[in-house]
Amino acid sequence: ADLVAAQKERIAGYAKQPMKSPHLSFVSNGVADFWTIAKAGSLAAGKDLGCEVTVVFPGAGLSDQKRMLEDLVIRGIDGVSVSPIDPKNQMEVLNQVAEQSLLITNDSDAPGSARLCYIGMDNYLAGRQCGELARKGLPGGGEVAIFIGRLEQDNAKRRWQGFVDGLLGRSTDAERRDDHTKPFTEGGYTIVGTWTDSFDRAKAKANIEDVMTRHPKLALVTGLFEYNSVLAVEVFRQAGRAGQIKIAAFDEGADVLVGIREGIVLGTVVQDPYGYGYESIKLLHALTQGKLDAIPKDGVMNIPARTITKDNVDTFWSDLKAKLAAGKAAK
Amino acid sequence: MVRTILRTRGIGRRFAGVTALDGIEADVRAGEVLAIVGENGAGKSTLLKILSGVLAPSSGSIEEVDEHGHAHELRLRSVAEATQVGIALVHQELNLAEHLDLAGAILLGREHHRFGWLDLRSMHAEAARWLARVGLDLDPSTLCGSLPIAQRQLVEIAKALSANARILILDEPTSSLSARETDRLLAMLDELRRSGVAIVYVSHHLDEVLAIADRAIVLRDGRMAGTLERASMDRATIERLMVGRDLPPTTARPSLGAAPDRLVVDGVVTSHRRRRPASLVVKRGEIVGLAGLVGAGRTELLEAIAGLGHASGTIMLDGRALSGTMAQRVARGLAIVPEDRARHGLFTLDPVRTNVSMAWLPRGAHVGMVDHAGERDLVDGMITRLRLRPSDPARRVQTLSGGNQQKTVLGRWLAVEPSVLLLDEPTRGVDVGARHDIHEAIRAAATTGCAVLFASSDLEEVLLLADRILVMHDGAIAGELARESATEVAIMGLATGGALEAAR
Amino acid sequence: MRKHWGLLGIFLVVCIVTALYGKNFLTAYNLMNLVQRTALFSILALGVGFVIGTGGIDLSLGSVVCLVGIAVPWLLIEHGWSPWAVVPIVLAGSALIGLGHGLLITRLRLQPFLVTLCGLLLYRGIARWMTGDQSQGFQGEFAELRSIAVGRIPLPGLEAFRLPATTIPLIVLATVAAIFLTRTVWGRWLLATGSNESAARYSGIPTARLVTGAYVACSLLAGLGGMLFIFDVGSAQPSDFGNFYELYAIAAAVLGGCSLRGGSVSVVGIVLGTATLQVLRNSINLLGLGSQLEFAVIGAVLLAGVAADELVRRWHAARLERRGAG
Amino acid sequence: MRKHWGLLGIFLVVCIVTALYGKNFLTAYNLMNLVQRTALFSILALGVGFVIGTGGIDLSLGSVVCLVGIAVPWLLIEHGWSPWAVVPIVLAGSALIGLGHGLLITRLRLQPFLVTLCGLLLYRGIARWMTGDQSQGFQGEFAELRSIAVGRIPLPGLEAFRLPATTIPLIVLATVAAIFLTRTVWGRWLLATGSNESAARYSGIPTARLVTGAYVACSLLAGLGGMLFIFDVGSAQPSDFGNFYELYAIAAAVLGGCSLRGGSVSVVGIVLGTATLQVLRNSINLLGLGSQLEFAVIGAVLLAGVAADELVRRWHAARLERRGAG
Ligand SMILES: Nc1ncnc2c1ncn2[C@@H]1O[C@H](COP(=O)(O)OP(=O)(O)OP(=O)(O)O)[C@@H](O)[C@H]1O
Ligand SMILES: Nc1ncnc2c1ncn2[C@@H]1O[C@H](COP(=O)(O)OP(=O)(O)OP(=O)(O)O)[C@@H](O)[C@H]1O
Ligand SMILES: [Mg+2]
Ligand SMILES: [Mg+2]
Repeated sequence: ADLVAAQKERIAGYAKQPMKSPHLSFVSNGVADFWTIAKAGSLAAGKDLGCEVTVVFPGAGLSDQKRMLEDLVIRGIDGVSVSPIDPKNQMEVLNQVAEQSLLITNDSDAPGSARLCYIGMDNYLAGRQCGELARKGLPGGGEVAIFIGRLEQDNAKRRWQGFVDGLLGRSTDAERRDDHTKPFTEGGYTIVGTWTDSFDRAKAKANIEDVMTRHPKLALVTGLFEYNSVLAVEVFRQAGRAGQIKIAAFDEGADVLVGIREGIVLGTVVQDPYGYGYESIKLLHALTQGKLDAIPKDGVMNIPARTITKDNVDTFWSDLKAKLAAGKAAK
Repeated sequence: MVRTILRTRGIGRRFAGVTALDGIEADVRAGEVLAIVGENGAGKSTLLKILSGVLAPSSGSIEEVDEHGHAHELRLRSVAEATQVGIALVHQELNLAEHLDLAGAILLGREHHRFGWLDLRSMHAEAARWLARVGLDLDPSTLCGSLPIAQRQLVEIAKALSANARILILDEPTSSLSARETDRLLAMLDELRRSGVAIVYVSHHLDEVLAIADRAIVLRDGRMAGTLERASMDRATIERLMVGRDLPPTTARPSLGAAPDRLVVDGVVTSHRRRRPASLVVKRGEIVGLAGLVGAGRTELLEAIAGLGHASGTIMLDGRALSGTMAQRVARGLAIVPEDRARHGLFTLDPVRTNVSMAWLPRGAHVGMVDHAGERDLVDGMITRLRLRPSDPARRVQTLSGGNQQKTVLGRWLAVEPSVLLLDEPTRGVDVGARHDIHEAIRAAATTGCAVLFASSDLEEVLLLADRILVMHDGAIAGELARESATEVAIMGLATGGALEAAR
Repeated sequence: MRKHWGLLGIFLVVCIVTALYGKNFLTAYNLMNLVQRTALFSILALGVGFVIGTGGIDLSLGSVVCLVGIAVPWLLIEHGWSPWAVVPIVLAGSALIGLGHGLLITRLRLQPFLVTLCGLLLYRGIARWMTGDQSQGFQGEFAELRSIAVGRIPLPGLEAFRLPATTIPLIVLATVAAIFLTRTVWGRWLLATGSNESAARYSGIPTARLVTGAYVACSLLAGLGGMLFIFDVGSAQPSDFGNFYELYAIAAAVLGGCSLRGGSVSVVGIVLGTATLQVLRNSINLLGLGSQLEFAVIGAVLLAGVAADELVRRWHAARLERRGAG
Repeated sequence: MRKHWGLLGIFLVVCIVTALYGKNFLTAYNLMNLVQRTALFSILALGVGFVIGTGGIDLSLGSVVCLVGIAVPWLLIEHGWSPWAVVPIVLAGSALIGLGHGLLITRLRLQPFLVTLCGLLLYRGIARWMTGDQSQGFQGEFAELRSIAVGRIPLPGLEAFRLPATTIPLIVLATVAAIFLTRTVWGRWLLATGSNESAARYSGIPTARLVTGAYVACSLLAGLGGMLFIFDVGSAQPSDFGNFYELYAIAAAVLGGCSLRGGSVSVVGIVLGTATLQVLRNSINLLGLGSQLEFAVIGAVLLAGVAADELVRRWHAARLERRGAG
């Protein structure tokens, strides 16, 4: 709490003497296309607002993120927007950042830390959207398999739970916890299991293939990380079962969008990584100019997820391409 | 017939800090055996390596002389080039690729092939011929790694012979061969000489040199000490040129009388299939020699006593059973100088100091800490005692000459004052003077009560050193000879199984 | 073959257990998948087999897979190059990488571990930098080209089981490698170099050239493997594509009886080792053990397998000896 | 020391370049971080140094770090055990792991690479299975216990720079290791075993016990390191905590002049090698090169460094030989 106050005090100071060209940073929780789009957003904002932006992607988990945050502080960074991998256990390093600089979170929140604001969506709700998409595509129930890069991080867990609740048509309760290690049946739907792959694509592909082998009656799969969905499309195409097994996708992988167009993917739930990046930098910049009221009242800037289906896929895609091109130009 | 085909002009070779060779002038003639003799570290191996393209000279040059007597310089940049000119070398230190079979090893680099495609059948046939030639009755598809050292030495010789070289260079080819194999080799060399091959021969066994050499070059400290023609060659002259000192007389052996038994070996059967139980006794202060032909089982017996490899039967030391691992037996005062110093003896990348003090360390240690001052004294003492050269304890063993490496291994065990000393070919590759020194050291150890059991293929050494001689044949002890009654003929008779056959 | 009994035993046990207790192990689809994965990984393992044969090691293989796997769609899709240019260029590039390793190791006499560890870092770094960490994929195009890897060849007499196309390069490469190693002079020399370098050099064998050649072959096969992998998977992320593949490849080779001290390589062993690893991973999914257990199970089974193999071998040797004695 | 000139050169060049062109390299905070990271990784590298000294290798170190790093908060927080029980149990467990490796390697004569590769899979698998892939952390508790790793010791005379507490175990361990290796009988025998195992056996050295001891030491230090790492980082995910640490540790040791063929280990070299790697990673961030380039830069600098080192060494040797001539 004192740290939040201290930051606000600093911001008040900036109100008198705005920083000329603040050095701001955007820190992801890993390396993925998702983050590259966010990077494009951050850099675009940097260009629009005339400030220096450093984007870093920790490639090796928690300790890597910690090291990169420490090094940013050493470089004398003025504001940081971070997607903490394991917020409950990262309080110290986050507060250390807040001590020296301005701290906000994106994509995954760190409640209880000294962050000034959270920019992102609720992963539980986004998961629900995906689950509901699946429920609609598979009204009669059936066997469902879930693929996800890994389950340790908070946003993945929430997304997973949201999907399950959405699929099973349960009430909204982000605190519910099912056991992901065991298959279970509810209301005609059987969740045959959840498979992780630690980002090894050949393994992720093999997982989908093996699950098809083990569960011949599989009716629907979901890939809760971008490449999981992409690979599901790939595998079903190769096995000649595209369209027979339904896919409820997450994120905007190119093959997924193609699949939606062709009608072999029910739809996909997309976040707005570009928005995360852009809004992060915009907010941090405003703060360095002393505009304390740029922070929403409850400290959460919600950038909701959207469901993309055959109806809106074309407009979405052309918009995405434009944003990516802008990001490239900003580089 | 006899004409010079290769000549060295003032060849010299320096290594970081040492001059190994200086101003060597040698003629190699077709149809002649040129012997190179000298003490350990005199530079013999270095010279041979230069002649065969392994090393480049630091100064001087090699000339090839054609039929018309025209000389032109020969620059050998690799062994491959030397092979092309018709030069083959048998290395002093054995060097076979363990994963290859005998055919592959013998014909390595000279495989029979058509466009790279191996003709295995003809390779095996040829390898079998060469193996028969050197008296090895082995299947060409045997793996090299499984052979004992003497057989590997014969394989190396077969490999060099099979090159059909114009110039055949042999660096101590007989150092681990027994008399029979040596005789066969000498006969073979004689045959080659007759067919016009030039042979360069290095050996510390002067009788071999006297038997076969047409000329001899004596090296001392890397320089030419003299060249002897056959007519002027005799043992005393060579020794004088080589050593530059007269050897002191050997100490007389005290009579043992009723000394108690120290080492008792009862019905030991080694893991090898053909072996039969062996029993023997060595008394306190006694030196017992084990004689036999290559493969008679001496090495296996010694290793069984040391606890290396599986064996059944009982072994007693001072009345108490000796068992367990080698480390446990060493703690009870056992020591073994292995036959294959490169594989089992030396830490080649380490300095002489650590090599010599290795087994002594726990003795000099206080609460596990090495006594560095004590170590220095010990090593310096051992270097002087064994006349190790160069006398630099920091020298890496790899850069020592073969004989000096042997002294290093020996020094390691003399340093611990063992109660049982097992030696397998203790003076392999050691020069006459040093051999005398080593024998004296062994005698000295025996005088303090140590029981010495040594295996040697050198009959002269067995007769010189042993108080009692056991002869092994085909895995069993074929007979025993007292020092007084032992002769070379008697030993050979037992070693070849004569006595056993006569008994049948 | 005799020395692979142990490994074959592990392989069969895993297969039988999975067939009995798992679901649908023996379906055509699963077998096709298994053959495909084995073929892909075997190509990598064969490459590293050559290097291990010379007594070296190549840790950079996974990164070469990554670099190539990224470069192929990057050049084809992002830069619109023709496949006729991309495939040869990419393969030539991998060969060049191997040449670099070989020269550093033979001329500068650097430790293979160090050189290829730097390679591991460097090539992945290049792939990430080149693409700005953007994942690369074919976006549904180049289906024809990709059929080199994803194609299935109908077999006469078999209906459901069609042979994965990657088996063809594997069979060709394995045969060539086996013939090379056992039947040609250079194969002989390569193994001799690995077994005792100085003996080989003293026999006039161009050891430096052979060692360099082994690294070139290894990187080239890694490049080929990377290309087939990306054809198979369809898209890749520079930061994790091919991660740990070097360990899988080396493990397969070592399981297959190659000694890391050099001098002995068995092509059959390498393929069998790879197959064992792949079947193990597959069986964990089919037995429904859950992906958390995957690592633990593979580790435990391998360890138990090699230990059992060694014990059987000893018992056998002891029996032989006793028989000889009697 | 003489043989570390090359490495020291790389280290200094990287430091100087970063100090000149990077931001705030020479601030107390940054130096404290660097010392902390170097201390943590050096402990791992020291352990693997022993194993490398015997001519073996330990690939399981990263997984032991993971298992211990996960087990400590798991037992403390999830199971509410007392730290007085957890710390000894966890350390004893790591030592047992090492004992297992050692026995499999010396008694069953399995290849170290294979045994520890299985370990790499197995221990990580166990950590993942034990926690159900759930990340583990201290959740702000046990601050006192954690100060073993995160504490900073004020130094007289220095204001801003306080010594990270992990330097204390490092200094103790490095001193003990250095004394052990150069001054004690056991250390000498360990290195002798590494340089020629059978010669060591023929010299009456209990080689099996020494090799086993080296693996125990390595796993024990990995366990200690894992504990300090988790104290430092605060939380860990079973699927990636300690990933690749074995490569970092081995790379540091090899950079520091340990030969993978065994027989030579330098404690100073190991610490210096680790420091170089850490400074390199730090400097990439301080120079603002971006995380994509991290791998590429480390790889390239290391390669250039070792190559330059080798060239200097050669030139020196050539000069010596020439001087020997004069
Ligand atoms: N690589 C090397 N580096 C340094 N010194 C060396 C090297 N090789 C040989 N020497 C030295 O050169 C000298 C001659 O050695 P060489 O091996 O030629 O002796 P040798 O006459 O063959 O002796 P031996 O009869 O013991 O085999 C020795 O002093 C030896 O230490
Ligand atoms: N004819 C043979 N065929 C195959 N192996 C043999 C033969 N002769 C001996 N051996 C091998 O030789 C070993 C026994 O020889 P050992 O080395 O003990 O004998 P040695 O008397 O010391 O002779 P050497 O002079 O060869 O050392 C056994 O391991 C055996 O395998
Ligand atoms: Mg010599
Ligand atoms: Mg013998």
